[in-house]
Amino acid sequence: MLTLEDSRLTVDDLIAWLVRFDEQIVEHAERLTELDSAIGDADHGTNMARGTAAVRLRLTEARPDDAGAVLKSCGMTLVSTVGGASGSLYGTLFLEMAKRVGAASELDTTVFADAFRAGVAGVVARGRAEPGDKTMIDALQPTVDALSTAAAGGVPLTKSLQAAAAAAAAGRDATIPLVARRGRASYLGDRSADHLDPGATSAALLVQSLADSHAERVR
Amino acid sequence: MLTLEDSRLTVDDLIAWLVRFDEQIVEHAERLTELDSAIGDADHGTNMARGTAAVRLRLTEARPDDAGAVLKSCGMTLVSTVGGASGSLYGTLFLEMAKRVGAASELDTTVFADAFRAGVAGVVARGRAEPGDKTMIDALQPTVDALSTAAAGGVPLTKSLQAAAAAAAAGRDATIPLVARRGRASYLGDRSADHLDPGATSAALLVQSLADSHAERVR
Amino acid sequence: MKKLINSPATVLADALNGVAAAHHELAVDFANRVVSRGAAVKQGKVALISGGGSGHEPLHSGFVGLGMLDAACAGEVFTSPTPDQMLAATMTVNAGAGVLYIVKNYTGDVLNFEMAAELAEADGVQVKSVLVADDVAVEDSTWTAGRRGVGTTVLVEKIAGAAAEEGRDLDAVHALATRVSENGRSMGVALTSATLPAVGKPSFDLPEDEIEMGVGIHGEPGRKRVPLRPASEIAEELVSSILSDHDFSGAPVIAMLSGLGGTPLIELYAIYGDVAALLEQRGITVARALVGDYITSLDMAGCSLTLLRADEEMLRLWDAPVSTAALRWGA
Amino acid sequence: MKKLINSPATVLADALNGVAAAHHELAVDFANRVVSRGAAVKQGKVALISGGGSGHEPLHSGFVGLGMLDAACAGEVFTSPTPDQMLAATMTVNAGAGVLYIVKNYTGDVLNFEMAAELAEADGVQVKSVLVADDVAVEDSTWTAGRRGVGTTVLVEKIAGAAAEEGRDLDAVHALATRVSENGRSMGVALTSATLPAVGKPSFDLPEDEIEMGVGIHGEPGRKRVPLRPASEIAEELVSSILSDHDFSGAPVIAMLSGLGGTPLIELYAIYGDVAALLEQRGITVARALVGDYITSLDMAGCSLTLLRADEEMLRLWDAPVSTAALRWGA
Ligand SMILES: Nc1ncnc2c1ncn2[C@@H]1O[C@H](COP(=O)(O)OP(=O)(O)O)[C@@H](O)[C@H]1O
Ligand SMILES: Nc1ncnc2c1ncn2[C@@H]1O[C@H](COP(=O)(O)OP(=O)(O)O)[C@@H](O)[C@H]1O
Ligand SMILES: [Mg+2]
Ligand SMILES: [Mg+2]
Ligand SMILES: [Mg+2]
Ligand SMILES: [Mg+2]
Repeated sequence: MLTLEDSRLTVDDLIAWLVRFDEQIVEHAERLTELDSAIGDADHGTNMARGTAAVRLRLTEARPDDAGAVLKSCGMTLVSTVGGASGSLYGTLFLEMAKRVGAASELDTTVFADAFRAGVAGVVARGRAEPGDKTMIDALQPTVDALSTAAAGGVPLTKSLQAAAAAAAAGRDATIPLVARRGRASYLGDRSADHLDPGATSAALLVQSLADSHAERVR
Repeated sequence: MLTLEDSRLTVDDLIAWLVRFDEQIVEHAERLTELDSAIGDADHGTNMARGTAAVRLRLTEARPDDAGAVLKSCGMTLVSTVGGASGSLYGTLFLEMAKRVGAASELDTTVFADAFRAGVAGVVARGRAEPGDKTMIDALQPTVDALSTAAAGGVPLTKSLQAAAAAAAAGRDATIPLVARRGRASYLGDRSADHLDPGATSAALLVQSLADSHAERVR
Repeated sequence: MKKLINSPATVLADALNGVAAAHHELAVDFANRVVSRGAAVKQGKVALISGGGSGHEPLHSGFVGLGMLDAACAGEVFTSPTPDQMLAATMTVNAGAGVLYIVKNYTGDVLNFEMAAELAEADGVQVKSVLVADDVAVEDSTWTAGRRGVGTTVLVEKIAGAAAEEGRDLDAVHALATRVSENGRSMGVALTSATLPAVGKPSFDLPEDEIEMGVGIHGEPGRKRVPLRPASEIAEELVSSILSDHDFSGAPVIAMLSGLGGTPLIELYAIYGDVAALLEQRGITVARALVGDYITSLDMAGCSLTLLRADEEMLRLWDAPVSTAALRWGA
Repeated sequence: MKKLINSPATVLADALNGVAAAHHELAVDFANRVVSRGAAVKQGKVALISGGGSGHEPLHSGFVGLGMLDAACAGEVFTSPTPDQMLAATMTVNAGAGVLYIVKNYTGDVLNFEMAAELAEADGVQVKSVLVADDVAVEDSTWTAGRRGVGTTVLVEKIAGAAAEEGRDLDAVHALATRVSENGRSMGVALTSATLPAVGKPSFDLPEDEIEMGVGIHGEPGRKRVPLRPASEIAEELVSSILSDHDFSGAPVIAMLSGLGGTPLIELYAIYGDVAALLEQRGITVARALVGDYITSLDMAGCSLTLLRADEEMLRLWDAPVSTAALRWGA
């Protein structure tokens, strides 16, 4: 394996991220569905696995030329294969990121942090969820904040991503006591408390996949 | 309790018989339905219980004046309340007996044996079953034969009826190895073997009820 | 046992209540458990009556109305109705042109309709009966009660009903009904047992990984118990059992894939896709198809396939207007 | 898990195959999982599109045809379809007069239809959406996703479909659809859980002696879990929950009692009898009634009740001809 410079995400880094994300989703699909069966409709793992497999296939069949193209391909594929709430939301995350990075071929920490912020803003605009509503936002917003802090502090990319993954995981765990106010879990009212949110769980996997795949590639 | 003459069946004897039959059916309804669920459609106990309850109610509400009227009321009631194969067949048994005894107020062993033979002939004519087809006929035909033999031999009624009940029970048990050729059990082909026939079982109860109720009344 | 009923003893009365409440165009005789058309009888029209045990809904009350039955007699669950019910129905709908009884071949139904016919004829009503005995899962033999009557009943009711509506006489309607009956074949498969309200537990045990091929609509055991398998293989078994029993080649076929009561429509369509493909492979033309719950077995999961070797006349009558609770078109 | 399917992965494709095979009058776009009318679009007619997760059949594909939907998009089981599917449907049935999306209020459906509308409008097609959010089991609040959309959807599709067929413009059809949506209320009860093909076991555990009042059509838990009880008491709970949520007095009401997929018709009629009696007691006039499987939840046992406070116009449009796989009259 090449040792890459630990300051930017290349097209191959982004592809490696999404391949790793697919592996993680496959590994945790049953668990995600179980979480969704407790407070939703028992399909989150199946939905995500269908989507990430398609993303992986698409990206490995024809390697896009720039970072924006990777993210756009991912976003479009998620929108058209996942369905449900998570399909349009994860799709929006990537499509908004793609818009932000345009035809860049590499993304440094600042640009990536900025793009991720734009992506999450897109998810909020579409889904109208706020932090604390017990959704994927509860894992995504802390990620945005951690990435920004790291970028501002000049932290190396690997460390930034690890901090982001830790923030996402903490955000995910913090959904447990929450009462859902968006998505299907909100129908449960108070009974949605004491459960991990499935979307926050898959979002934490998304960020962890990036931290791990990048750490491996620069090792 | 009166001690009655042990040579004839009065209107009250016939009513006592049918009341006893109802008691026996209620007691064994679950078992009859279980037998029917093995080789039929799990309703024989329910069917018979609905019918005998109606017969009992009708006979106790307004006591018929003669033997024929008791038997006719019973037959009509069974036909209109039991349904299924057993409703028309048990109905026919009683309606044909009623035709034979007409307005008699008492039946001696010979007349009763003769009436019962006519009843069973009616059942055969309607259902087209032969002995050995694994139906109620397998309990009813031995009853006819036992009653005729007893009547020819001048056996007292109580004893005649006991012999008849024993013959019915033996006929019932003999259905176990048979392969059904009539009724719903015939759809099973060879798999109908090794089961007691529900209709033969209820028919044996019918004869036993008469033997028992009569024995009690003359005791 | 979990059912939307008030009690096992009242389930039939409760259901008839619901039928009356939902379908004001029908007349429900609660005492006799007869559902008939609410409209006045059309003098001179042959009247069609069917009936049987309850638990097979929409059969038969769901098929009462213009272009189909004139009356349906509802027996207790899985128990043939009684001759009085049939006689009451006969007297209600007889319009002077005679009455056709459509009888599924079960001993109870046959005997009770026979007694009813005797009573009706004694009262001066001309009665003919057509027997439906189309279940290929059962060996046919004159030494037994013969085959069970299942799905073809629906097709007989529709086609003979249209013929009666056209004004044909009793002999003609009876001849046509017989022709439909003789050219229809069915076979069913159960994934689970039905539970009778009065019994409270499943009529038979079917392990989680086995199915019953050739099951009857009263939970009568089928031809054989086999391991659970994909829809395409079940379809293959249903189709080949039916095709090896009767010649369906070179004629338009009417196909009905009916659920047994506990199986949802998505599954019925899933297996119908396989059935249709198999029929096409064997050169058989499905001219008309019905997919849904038409002849059921309480809450049993599974389905039955019925094929009718039709002809142009049957197709035309099939397409004729019908307006019943469960089958409705052109009217 | 016992189902008549080939595999969890193919159940939707298999079912669409079956729909195409059974209904030659429909066009099935397998790639996009869109079912549309086979007939050419009628220029100038407002097009109606609905869609949602599969597993609720006949909703929505069973309601495509004259007088009702122009197209239905089928998502994976219990999963909203995607914007591409909706866009493909839009391009197929747009006849120049605009398109109405009929959307059940679930986040996934709402978001995906929203994206589709944006894409369609970017392509120059005028789109309006009507949201159905009629499930009284869920607290209504602007702070949450609001109520689930259930049975009223069928009524919106029928009534708005008839209005579109009459040639009304998009604004008028949208206004009417909104009026229907706002005046419909539903509530369901589950006796058993559904089993998703991809999961293979029931979504929730429901003991043999308990039922879930106010359940959703995706196995979402309901308002409360209560002991199993007679149909009349369940009916009482459904009726009073709905009546206490909206005023149904003094207007003709359309009632729909739908099975959830695993409950047979005899039970639906049994409980409908109680529902009708309760409504009558409270002075409410049921002008039209539907009893059967119209909006289901895979193999779940149970039912849902939908009441629509209608008016003369809605009744007239309700009675207008409709010719779809699952609802057919007058045509
Ligand atoms: N409005 C929303 N904003 C952000 N995330 C949401 C919203 N609604 C739902 N989600 C997320 O989507 C997840 C569910 O996704 P999934 O099960 O795939 O879709 P569906 O709920 O349509 O079945 C939830 O756990 C939650 O994290
Ligand atoms: N053709 C027949 N002749 C005589 N008895 C018959 C005939 N067919 C069925 N039976 C009897 O009827 C019994 C079944 O009765 P029942 O269960 O009440 O009716 P069904 O079979 O219609 O459900 C059988 O066990 C058998 O003894
Ligand atoms: Mg979900
Ligand atoms: Mg029986
Ligand atoms: Mg029976
Ligand atoms: Mg979903």
